Amino acid sequence: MSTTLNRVGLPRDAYKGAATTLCAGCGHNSITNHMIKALYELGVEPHRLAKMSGIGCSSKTPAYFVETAHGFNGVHGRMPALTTGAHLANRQMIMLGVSGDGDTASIGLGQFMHMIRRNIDCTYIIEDNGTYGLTKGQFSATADLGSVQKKGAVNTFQPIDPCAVALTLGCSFVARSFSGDGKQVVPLIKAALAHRGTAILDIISPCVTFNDHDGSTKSYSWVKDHEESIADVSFIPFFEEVHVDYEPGTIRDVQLHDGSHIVLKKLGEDHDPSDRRAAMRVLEEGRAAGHLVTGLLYLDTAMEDFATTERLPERPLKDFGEADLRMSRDDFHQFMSEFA
Amino acid sequence: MSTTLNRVGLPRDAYKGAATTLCAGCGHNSITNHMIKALYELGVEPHRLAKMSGIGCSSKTPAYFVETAHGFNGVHGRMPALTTGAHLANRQMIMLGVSGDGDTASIGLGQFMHMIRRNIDCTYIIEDNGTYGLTKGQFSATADLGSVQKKGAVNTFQPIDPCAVALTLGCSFVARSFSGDGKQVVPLIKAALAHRGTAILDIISPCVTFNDHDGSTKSYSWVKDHEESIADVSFIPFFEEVHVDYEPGTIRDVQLHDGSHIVLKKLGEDHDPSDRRAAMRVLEEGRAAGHLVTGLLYLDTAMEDFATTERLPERPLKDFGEADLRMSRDDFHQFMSEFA
Amino acid sequence: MTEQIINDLTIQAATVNGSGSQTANLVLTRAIFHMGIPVAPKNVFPSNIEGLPTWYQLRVTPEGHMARSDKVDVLIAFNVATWQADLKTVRPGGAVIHEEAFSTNETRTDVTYYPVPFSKLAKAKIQSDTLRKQLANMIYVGVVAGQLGIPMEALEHGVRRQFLAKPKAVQVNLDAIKVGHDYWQDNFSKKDPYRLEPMTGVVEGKVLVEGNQAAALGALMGGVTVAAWYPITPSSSLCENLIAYADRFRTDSATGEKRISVVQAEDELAALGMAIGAGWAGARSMTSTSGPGISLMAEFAGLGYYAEIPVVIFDIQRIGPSTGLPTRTSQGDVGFAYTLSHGDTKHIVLLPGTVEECYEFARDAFDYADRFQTPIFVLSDLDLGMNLWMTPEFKYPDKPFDRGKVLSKADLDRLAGEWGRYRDVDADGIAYRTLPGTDHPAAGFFTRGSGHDEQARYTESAEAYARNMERLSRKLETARHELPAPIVDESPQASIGLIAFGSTHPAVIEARETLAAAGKPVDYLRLRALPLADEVLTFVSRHEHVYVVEQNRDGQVYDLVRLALPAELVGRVRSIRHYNGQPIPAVAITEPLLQLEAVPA
Amino acid sequence: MTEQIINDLTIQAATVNGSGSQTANLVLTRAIFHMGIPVAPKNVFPSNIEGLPTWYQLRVTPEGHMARSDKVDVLIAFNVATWQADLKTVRPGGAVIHEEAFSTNETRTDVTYYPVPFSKLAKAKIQSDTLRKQLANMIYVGVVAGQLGIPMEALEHGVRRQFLAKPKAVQVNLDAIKVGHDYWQDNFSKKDPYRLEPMTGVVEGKVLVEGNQAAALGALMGGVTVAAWYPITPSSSLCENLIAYADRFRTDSATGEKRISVVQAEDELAALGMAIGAGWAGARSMTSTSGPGISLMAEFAGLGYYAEIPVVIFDIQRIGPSTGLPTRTSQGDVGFAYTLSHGDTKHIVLLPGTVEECYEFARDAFDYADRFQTPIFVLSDLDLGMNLWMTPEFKYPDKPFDRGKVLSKADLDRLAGEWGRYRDVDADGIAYRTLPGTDHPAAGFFTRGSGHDEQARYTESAEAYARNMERLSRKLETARHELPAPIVDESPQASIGLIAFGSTHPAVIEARETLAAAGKPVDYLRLRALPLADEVLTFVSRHEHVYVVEQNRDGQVYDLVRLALPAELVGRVRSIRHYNGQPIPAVAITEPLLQLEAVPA
Ligand SMILES: Cc1ncc(C[n+]2csc(CCOP(=O)(O)OP(=O)(O)O)c2C)c(N)n1
Ligand SMILES: Cc1ncc(C[n+]2csc(CCOP(=O)(O)OP(=O)(O)O)c2C)c(N)n1
Ligand code: SF4
Ligand code: SF4
Ligand SMILES: [Mg+2]
Ligand SMILES: [Mg+2]
Repeated sequence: MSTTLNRVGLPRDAYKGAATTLCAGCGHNSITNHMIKALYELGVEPHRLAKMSGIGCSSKTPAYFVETAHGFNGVHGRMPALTTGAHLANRQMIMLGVSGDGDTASIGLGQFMHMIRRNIDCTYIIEDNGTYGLTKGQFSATADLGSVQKKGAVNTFQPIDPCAVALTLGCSFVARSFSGDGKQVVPLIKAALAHRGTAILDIISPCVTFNDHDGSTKSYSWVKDHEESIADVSFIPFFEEVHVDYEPGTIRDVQLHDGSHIVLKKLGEDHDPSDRRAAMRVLEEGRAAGHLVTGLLYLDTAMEDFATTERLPERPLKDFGEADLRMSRDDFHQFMSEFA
Repeated sequence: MSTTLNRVGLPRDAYKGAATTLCAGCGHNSITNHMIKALYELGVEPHRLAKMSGIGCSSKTPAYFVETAHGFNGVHGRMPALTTGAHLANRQMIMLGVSGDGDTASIGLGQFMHMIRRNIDCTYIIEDNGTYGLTKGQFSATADLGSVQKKGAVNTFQPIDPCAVALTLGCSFVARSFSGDGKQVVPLIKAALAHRGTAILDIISPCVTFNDHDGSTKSYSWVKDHEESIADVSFIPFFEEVHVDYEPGTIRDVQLHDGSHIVLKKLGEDHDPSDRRAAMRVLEEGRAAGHLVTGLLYLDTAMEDFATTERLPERPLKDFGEADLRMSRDDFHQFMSEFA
Repeated sequence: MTEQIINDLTIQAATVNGSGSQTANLVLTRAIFHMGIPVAPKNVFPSNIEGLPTWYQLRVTPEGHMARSDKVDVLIAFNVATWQADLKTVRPGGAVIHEEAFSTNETRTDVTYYPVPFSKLAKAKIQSDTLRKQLANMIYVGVVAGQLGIPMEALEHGVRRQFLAKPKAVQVNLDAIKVGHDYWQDNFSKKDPYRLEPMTGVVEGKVLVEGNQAAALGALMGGVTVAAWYPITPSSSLCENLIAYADRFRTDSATGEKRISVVQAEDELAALGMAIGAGWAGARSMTSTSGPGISLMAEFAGLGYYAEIPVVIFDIQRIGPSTGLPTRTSQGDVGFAYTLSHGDTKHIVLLPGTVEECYEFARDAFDYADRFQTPIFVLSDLDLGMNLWMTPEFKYPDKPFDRGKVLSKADLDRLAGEWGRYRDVDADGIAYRTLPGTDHPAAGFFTRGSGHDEQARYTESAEAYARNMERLSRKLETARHELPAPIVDESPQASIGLIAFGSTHPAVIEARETLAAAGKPVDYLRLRALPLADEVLTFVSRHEHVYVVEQNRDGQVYDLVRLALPAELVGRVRSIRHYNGQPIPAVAITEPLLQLEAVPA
Repeated sequence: MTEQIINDLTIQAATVNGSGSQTANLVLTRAIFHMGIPVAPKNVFPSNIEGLPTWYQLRVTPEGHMARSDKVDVLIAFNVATWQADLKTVRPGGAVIHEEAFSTNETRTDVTYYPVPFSKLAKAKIQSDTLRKQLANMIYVGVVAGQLGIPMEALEHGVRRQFLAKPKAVQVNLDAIKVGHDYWQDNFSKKDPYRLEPMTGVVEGKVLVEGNQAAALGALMGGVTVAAWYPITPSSSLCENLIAYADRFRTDSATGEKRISVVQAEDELAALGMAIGAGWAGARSMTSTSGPGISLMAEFAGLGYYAEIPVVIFDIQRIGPSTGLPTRTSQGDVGFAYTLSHGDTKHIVLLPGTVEECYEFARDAFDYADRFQTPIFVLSDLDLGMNLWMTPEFKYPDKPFDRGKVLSKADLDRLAGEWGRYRDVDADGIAYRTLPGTDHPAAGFFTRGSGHDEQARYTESAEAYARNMERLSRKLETARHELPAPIVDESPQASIGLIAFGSTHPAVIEARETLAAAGKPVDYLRLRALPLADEVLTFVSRHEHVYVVEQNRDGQVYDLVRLALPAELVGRVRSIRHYNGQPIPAVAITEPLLQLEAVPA
């Protein structure tokens, strides 16, 4: 057990949660660990964290990290609405939503997209295994065309790619990764949390029990063989100073609202994360080539988030009292008299 | 009143419906007329037509054409589910769905997308006015960023473009038009009806009462000034033979399942409707340039529709009786005995 | 000519919607109100934007009756499509102001006709082409003014009041009214008995307010800071008014900051979800909808109940089932809202019966939500919500917010870990909660719609599950005693009682007068909340027969009343139902009641 | 050693889910059933895939009692996490087969312990590393077989039957069983009173079927051609079985064509929407779900009722509210489903009480849907749906489909325009419909969830609206007399009656035996449908006290029964409720009943 304390004076264990009840080897468990690492290293204060989720094995995971934080395991596919409301009630909370591919791309598709459209300031993590784990292995809408179910059934539909959909909507932060690739997932989680606006992070997270067999395109082996990272991501939080020791031209450095930096190191051909259409092209090409493109696909640091556009005060709305919320007695009588 | 009979021996008036109760000048009324023209000229048999809709001014229009056909005005945003079920019950019906932008892009977004994903054989027309007409003029999700409401409110959200979303999903037929452009709408309606699979036709249809003012990007004047048609569309039904009298290179001819042809005449730069990514690019460029791109954006005649993939018989499922649907007495006893 | 009938008549304007007639009707209403005469307008409009028949019933009575009247004294016939049918509704001896062009031959001879060439007049006398259609309606205002004797001064007030926002419109409208008034003077002599005369002593200090305006104001004063909604008739105007009021009273003039967030959601599921998320995070939150939206909110309503989240849900009822008649009124959602969601879900329901209660209950609903940590349903309806009602000015709140059992950092220090989110320490079923953001290591807990124990830990234990469900019942029982009590009005000698609620109230008041006059005095208990209070039992026990009057087909509250009674009292209760989408008139109570009383029990 | 207890005992296997124990339990079940002994298994599993506690209760009785027993005779303790708690559940004198490693000191001394080194044995005796975890469970099957005297031949049958699909698995499993059996022989001498002995005359001709299998088969035989569903426990297996059965019995071997379409929808709203669309177009259609899905279907259910669309909705109830306990049983949706949707909506609800009725009602539901042109709810539950039940083989249907009042082209010719979609020509509330695709100019009409007249034209007429609503009530009244009647079992002398429904049935059967033996015979009325039949009234009128027994907190059917009774009978009815998620045992009826009988009325 590591006892080094982070910037808010907490050990790594302070970010642990209840023991997982998921299957041994479930990708979701790795993501839980990446989450713990990211939150610990960022030094997020537990009482400022709100863990939101829908229903599914994936949606259970908020119980498995930062036990002392508030969490809300809502109803199936409706995490975005709950998160939106909670955020509006208290802008000071760091909203961290966890969902599954069924939760997001089937029943929750509408809420997922409308949250993006509003650019609600939150992190939205999809633990994407192409199947309905908790209901025992039916195909989800992210399952690839031709992907084979454990019992042999073949998926005959085009997948709904959450990242492609998010890009089409002009989502301000779109990334994809793989639960087995902590080196990439952890900085992306940090970046998503630091970003102000809706950050979509679609993490392929194999279901060892129902979707980790040959013929599945969401199995560990398939993903390992087909992952194509578009760039090495590293994250430098605002409380550490940047020291870029790369030769010029090999990296891109993007600054976020809170002063943190995302540093992208070129791998193969260069991808400009501020170019939405390039991001769409990269996804389309990957899909055509049968690759799983991972990394930070798109980032727009300029787009205003909903609360800012709506001119909400920094002070949480929940904290205002009668004095701030009720008009004066005189205004009231004046107002009533106007109905005469 | 025209009395020339179409190929099924009906006059144009046989395709009329009840008198409209929509506002004088409503774009939806023009679309109703385009619908009547298309159905009459195609010679659709009224008893084979199923008119489906959700709720809204737009969704009322199925009552205003082909009065003798069956129609179903369902609940808000759920036309796709009703249409899917009706189609599965009877593949022989021609499914014509009419919806609004609120009906489709807000409450109905999930069903809209999942219907496309299944490639249900139907025509899906969005009478898109960027507002909730029937509830008196609130912004809908297709309203453009910065578009101004009648009472002055400004829309602060990115629009959800039904065509862009459909393309992202790999929809097999995607087109956009303008209610005032009958020359383009009528052949597109015919093509959509002839196409086997989900045909999305987003028709900008100004709401004269709530969204036809300056500052609106869904007003008659704005659309007239900004429409950019990507190609002249004409439709040659299977029962007329093709005679192409254009000089080579200026046109594209696409054949549909039923032997009909879509003939596209180049306008400005050439667009290949079988190139999905090109279609996305055209939309993106139009959006960036502030144009309204209209025409047949994308068409995939090869993609199997749901009923075909599912191996459903051509004979309507509704017509099967006990003899076809119940296993034999022997099979039944054999089957029961297996539970011993 | 028969003797005069003064200040006691019902005017019905039959026009075409989207033609501007609503403005004319409101001017007429405000003018008469300005004369000191009580007014009770009912707007019967179609589910459509332009071109369909619409009726505006303006009832005036010296007593200030506010129920819909079942007969028309003065008809303003402006719509040829409904002309013949409208004519039938006029009572014998009534007056009919109609477009000259409408034929009156072989129609009724027992009414007085005042044919007016409205369209001709409009063409001839109104210059502006763009405004002609609108102003044509003002002409009939002038004619009625002449016929009933409404002074110019009152009409001027009416127009000014109506065009507060755009004063330059005042003159053209007055001119149009003058056209009608002159036409009356020049062409007609009074042949009907109806007159309006200025009154004093009744409307002083009163205002005209719509229930949805009242509820919006109540929510504002109740401290709502997050409202999520999806447009639907007849509830839209509630949140639209809230937005308008918030722009004026919740916006920091210096910084432009808003102390409220009103979100137009993508649908009703999302609307309630957002409100619940906000309530969970500690804001006072609400949503507003009507029937179809209530159905779509069923799943989230169950989460709110079981996870114990404060939230306020307004249901401005219209008549169902399904889409039904979106612009017609009903009390048809009561039973469904009361148990909204699968499993053993039960909710607190408030039943405002006046616009003043729309204001007060909307305001107090947020206290109830916080105190009982559960969704609060406020059931209004189209009649209450979208019509103008004469009411005393509302009272400025005299109490601070009641945020209920919320533990602060200091409380948690004091308790030193001795806290469980779902422990019933006060034996009232209400446990203590902490809000997200509370800076204390013990503050955090996990909220879920699945099984949980007193410490908010996940459990599938049969005992823990049953314990929790029993506490939830206890909580509702606690609430039952603290919700707005029924209002009982009894006269010593009455052996018959009426139980009603919501917008049925004015019809009951009027029915009681009629019945008393007919020698059948009836007592009255007006329900104001569910679950039912004990007063219901004692009220029934004091009467031989009790009639439950409601505006739905299935006698939803009649059932709830019977279930709340001991067996020996059940037999005393009878049901009176009105369900055609029109606000219930007094006769819909008096007639069935007298019939049922006629049959021996 | 006390006298022997033969074929009357309850075995409880406490294991970890996802470890393969379910297979072992089923082998044990089939082996005992093969001995001719009635079995009643109840699987109590967590809402989780792997690693949490799960219990399998296998009750055997000579009479074939199928209710859950409240005590354990033989405990198989395989899960250290629940070991201490499990031990408490064993009745004095019971037997405990447990992993040797579990400590037994300072625990109960009134039971017989048989410690077995399961893990050691598995390591030593099972070669295959991949299968070891699985097969370890088979070892306890062998031990129990030794302890209770289950013959090898029966075990072999059990294994073969269980592995029909993969015969090569048979031997390894038998070997594992042998390991356990040998261990018993070599190490223990019988110290407990329990024995199993072959029987004849009870289970002959009986099979073991899950309610969801029965319902899937019923739907198939009922002619369903369109099914849309969204996965949810405990209903998923209904449609999954339907898919499997359809692959076998609805697929044209020559062409590969399917005479059914089963669609996995994106959610429950879409699932019911698809089913309604299909029902409208003339197919026999269905959906299947559980509580949360029912909530989400509320809006479409109202459309189905008001637009009069035939469709069948299965609700395999789990315990709510909200997500509740997804793997625990309940009868908590009855009241909500009965009036599902806003406005005055009311539905027909079928209440199967046995797996045989799951088959029959599922099959006949499609006839009711077509005949009454309305949604039919079939309310099963987790206990009925997901547990194996001993049942006589189902009967092959003896009736053709009843498609109800559908007009063909020929009919329309005959009627020569004299047809209105919503005209009540037969005065039974049921109008005639045409199906899309009918080749006749008069066939088409417009279906809508908004106001319509007899000719299916849009209208906002108050009278037309009320007329239509009254016809819909009439239709339900017609149905009330044609739905499955209650089954009444009366003995001349009994003054007490029980009313129950659904999976409460076996507990009632057993409770009645106990009570009769205790000199308190009780009569029994088993409800099978809503709205309630008149038999309820006559049954209550024949008894002094009638107890309504149900598995929900709020006494939902107790309320419906009281509302159906004339006032003078209401006082006779009392309520017994069980709501902890476990299937109701007989004692949950006998104890409260005897208590309530003790108190003077
Ligand atoms: C309204 C509703 N419908 C269905 C369910 C059943 N259900 C629980 S989890 C789940 C799907 C979960 O899939 P996903 O979101 O991909 O999560 P995973 O288990 O794969 O991580 C479903 C359908 C539910 N809980 N609520
Ligand atoms: C569940 C539900 N919510 C809300 C409504 C109210 N409503 C009726 S039409 C409509 C929006 C219509 O907008 P659109 O689809 O764009 O159609 P338009 O009137 O603009 O043609 C709404 C919100 C409803 N009928 N049902
Ligand atoms: S079922 Fe699949 S998704 Fe669920 S916990 Fe197990 S491995 Fe993970
Ligand atoms: S309100 Fe708008 S959309 Fe509706 S009918 Fe009128 S113009 Fe058309
Ligand atoms: Mg998944
Ligand atoms: Mg619109």
